[in-house]
Amino acid sequence: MGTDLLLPVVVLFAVLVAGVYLVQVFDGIVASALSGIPARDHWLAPLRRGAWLWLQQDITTEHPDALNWRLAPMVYFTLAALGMAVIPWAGQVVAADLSTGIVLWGSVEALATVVIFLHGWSANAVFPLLGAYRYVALGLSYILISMFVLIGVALPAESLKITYVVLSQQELWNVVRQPLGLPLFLIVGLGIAFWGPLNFADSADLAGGTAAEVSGPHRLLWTVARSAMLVAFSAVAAATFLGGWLGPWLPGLVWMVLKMLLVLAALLLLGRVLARPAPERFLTFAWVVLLPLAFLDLVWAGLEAL
Amino acid sequence: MTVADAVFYILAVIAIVSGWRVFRTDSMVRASFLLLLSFIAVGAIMLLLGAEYLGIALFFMMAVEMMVMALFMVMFMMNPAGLNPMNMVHQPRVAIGAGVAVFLVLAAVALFAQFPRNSAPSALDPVRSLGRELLGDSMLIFESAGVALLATMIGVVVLSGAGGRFGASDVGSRPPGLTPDAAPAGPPEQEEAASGGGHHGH
Amino acid sequence: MSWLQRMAGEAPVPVYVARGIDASHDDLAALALDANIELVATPRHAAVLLVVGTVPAKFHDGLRRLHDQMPRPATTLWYRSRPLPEFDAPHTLSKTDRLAPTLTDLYRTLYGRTPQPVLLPDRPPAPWRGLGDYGQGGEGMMGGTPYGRPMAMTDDDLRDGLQLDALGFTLGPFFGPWAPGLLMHMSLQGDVVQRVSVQSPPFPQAPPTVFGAALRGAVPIADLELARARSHLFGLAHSLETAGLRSLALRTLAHAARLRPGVDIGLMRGWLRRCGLFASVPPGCGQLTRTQAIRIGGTAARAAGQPMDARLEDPAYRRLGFSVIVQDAGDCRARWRQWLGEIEQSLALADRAAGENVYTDQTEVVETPRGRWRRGAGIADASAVLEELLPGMEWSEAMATIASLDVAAGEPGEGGEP
Amino acid sequence: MDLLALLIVAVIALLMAWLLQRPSLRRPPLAPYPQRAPFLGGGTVDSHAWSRFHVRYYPMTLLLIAFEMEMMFMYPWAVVYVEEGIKALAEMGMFLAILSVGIVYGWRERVFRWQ
Repeated sequence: MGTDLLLPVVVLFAVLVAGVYLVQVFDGIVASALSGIPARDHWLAPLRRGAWLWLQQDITTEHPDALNWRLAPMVYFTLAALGMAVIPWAGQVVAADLSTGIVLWGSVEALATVVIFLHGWSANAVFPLLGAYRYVALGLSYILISMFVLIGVALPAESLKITYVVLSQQELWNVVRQPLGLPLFLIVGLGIAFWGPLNFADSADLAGGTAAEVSGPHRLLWTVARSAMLVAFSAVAAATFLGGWLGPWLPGLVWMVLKMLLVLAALLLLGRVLARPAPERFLTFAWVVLLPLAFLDLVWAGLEAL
Repeated sequence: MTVADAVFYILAVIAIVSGWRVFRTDSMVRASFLLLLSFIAVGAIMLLLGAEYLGIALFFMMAVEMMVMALFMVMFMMNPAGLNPMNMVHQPRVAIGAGVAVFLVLAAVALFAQFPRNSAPSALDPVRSLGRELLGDSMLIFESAGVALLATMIGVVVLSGAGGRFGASDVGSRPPGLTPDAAPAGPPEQEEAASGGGHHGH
Repeated sequence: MSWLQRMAGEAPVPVYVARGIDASHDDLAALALDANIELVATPRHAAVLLVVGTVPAKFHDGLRRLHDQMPRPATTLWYRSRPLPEFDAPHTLSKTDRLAPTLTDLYRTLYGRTPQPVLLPDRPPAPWRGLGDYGQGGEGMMGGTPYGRPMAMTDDDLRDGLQLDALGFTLGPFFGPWAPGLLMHMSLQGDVVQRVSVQSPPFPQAPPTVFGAALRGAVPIADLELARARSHLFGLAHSLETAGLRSLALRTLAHAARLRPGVDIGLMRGWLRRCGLFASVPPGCGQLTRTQAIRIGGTAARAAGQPMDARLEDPAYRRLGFSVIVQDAGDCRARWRQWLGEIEQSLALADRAAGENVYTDQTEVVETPRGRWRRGAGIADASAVLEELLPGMEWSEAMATIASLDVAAGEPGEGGEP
Repeated sequence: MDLLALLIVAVIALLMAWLLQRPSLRRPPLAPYPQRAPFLGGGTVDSHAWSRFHVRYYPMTLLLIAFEMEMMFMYPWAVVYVEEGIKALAEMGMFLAILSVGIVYGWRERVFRWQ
């Protein structure tokens, strides 16, 4: 029992920590490639920024909901870790091989909405509050799309267990078999980590939104937690659409990590080349265009599985 | 006592304490999410009981539901963050009496009833059997649930949609007065005043 | 100094800029393009407060507020600005080329110094301790000032009869997404702007010096048009930043920094279209009426179908074959398109004018990037238009609209007027 | 076993997140009032930000709850879909068709726009 439990948990946290660091590094590389401003050192930059935030004073607002103000980033980070707990890193290496892994990921998305709302609400300041309410509308809309898409991948696997979803892709990866799935799921990923064009919670027009009043270690944790959510999402996407650990020559874990990095790179690139739509516009788009597309994806997956 | 027992007792305490705090906090947002915490603890207990689907589905559903409830509670309540303390308890004596009575009945059931002792077969896959049930005996119930949910959706749209294909939904309706014989509440409607009409024609 | 502090000191300098009167766009653009500097959106994310230009006395308290809101350790640099009297040994600077290095030096040595204490009195905004039944400062449901602030009160809503609480606040004069000096009181229901009143208009912005020179005598049209293109590029960069595209905004600023006559910006037009800036706001967002458009003038008027352009009155421009570009929608998208179109036109004109060495032939009036400028007169402030335009808008649309409009008064800068 | 792993992951993650906030045993003194004032570019607020916030997506949230309730039936369905074959397809097709009527109706009544 000892090693069965220890190995996957160690792998999980190693991937999480390394992933968070790599998200920051990649994002810096993408940013300087796009803006044409060479940065000094991409690999040290996140550590330097982290050191600065770690040493900075942590200010609260005048009368915050102090408990939730502290708790929200912690829980957001924990949700990301829990989402990764159901991900198989290689054939047998999985922390919690729940028979309802896909549903667990769905509830991570739903709880993330609550936590992001709480983070904005508890500051008791105008911009965080606007960011929080804005996120709720969008966060709730992503959930349905994500459910449709993930039920689509569960059909050929005949199970909600992510290990079986990976195994069902032995002949053909879901990204080919269900061509609409991954693009839709990537939108969900940008959404729940409120990254780039779907950064509705911490947007520039709100001077940082829910993070506008946050400084010091608190901001460090919030940034880390957002990156962690992106990492967790990329793990789910790699397992459900890119065949997880399956692949020739290399060990399963290496394949899994490579696929995660691919998804991360795509997300980070998308995050910096697309403009943030007005939230209302995107809400309508999500329900009127994306939801029917997700429905279509499910029908496609269903017909294909029979 | 095994780890599972210890976890059960901790979860039970969390469920009860957070459920009680729902009524003792002044903030609507805190009240909603304390209730969510209580449900999460119950969901985790369901996981301990082996109901893997229902437990996690409870997290899922309750997260969304409590989030929406928080939106509405903040919108409806004066003083939603409880900046000024208030009493959230109404008719406490009756409530306490009813609560104690229900607790005693349930506790008696728990202590004295004979529960079957056969545990679930280890090969049972609850999700799969639930799926078979939906496609088998319970199909009619399942499809009726679909119709009921459709009715819910239409009701929601009719009641809460402010504008539709045929224009704003409050056109031609006037809210009742706040006191008997008082003028209708809400902003005066100009075209009605101009036509000299009161409530006729509605 | 610990190794952690040394490491933190190597990070790019997080700077919050408080822009005063005559804060130069070019200085700030150069700062944004510096790899060692990061301009941040709120003082909570900053380590250095950079005050640029003169801050009038009525805004000193606003500046103190910004200063106090910064997490410690933090410091302040006064660039071409007079420090507040509270500062004993202020860091001041007037040389442009030293700006980024000075900021970096200040930041590197941040941990050794004792931080400046807060400037405003350490008092709650309203007295509350010990008042009310529970000592929280309030009484009843909505009364009193619990924890030092009153509660939000009910107010009318533009959308429906539902009277929920309105959030009121004054925003500015150092709010990054707005023109410096603009101070507005806003009232919000949910995320919809209900009422706006301009408490103080933006600081007058001097048009680039070449436009002032054009009123004194003939200047090369190439210079004039390059300055115009650069100014419009700054506007586009600002809109991109508001839409969350910081990298592309910086790329636009980099374009502006190395603008030459005849440069083809087709590539830029391509990625501007693909990045979805135009699709980010609904059509009709921030649409100006005819009167409003004429009142603001310049590109905003041309984007609303008004062919107002002082260049038409210049024979030299006519000889170059100048014709006015107009859009008809008059909304945010049209203004962005207008900027883009005028940038292309200006670069083409500059190319032609540089080749033929054409000078302006009209010194009575000149078309600045902000609008028509007649000799002896300024360009009138049009910020009152925002009061009519913003109510009813959702917040992000309101911010996009503000970013697409230049409403500041234009005043002759140093040596602008004869 | 799986649940134990979940518990362990949650505890470790919470601990990591807590440590990342640089906790101190002594409660740090509150920052002075002017430092804690909300950021408004030098401006001030009239009131607490907590208020009866008038969101514009009420119908959307209610519709979502109904739809989500229905989606929870789909997870068990997905598991037995392949083995039940056409029957599952037909049944779920009917179920989703009923509910799509709700969505289409909502769309026609414009509830997916904010009001």
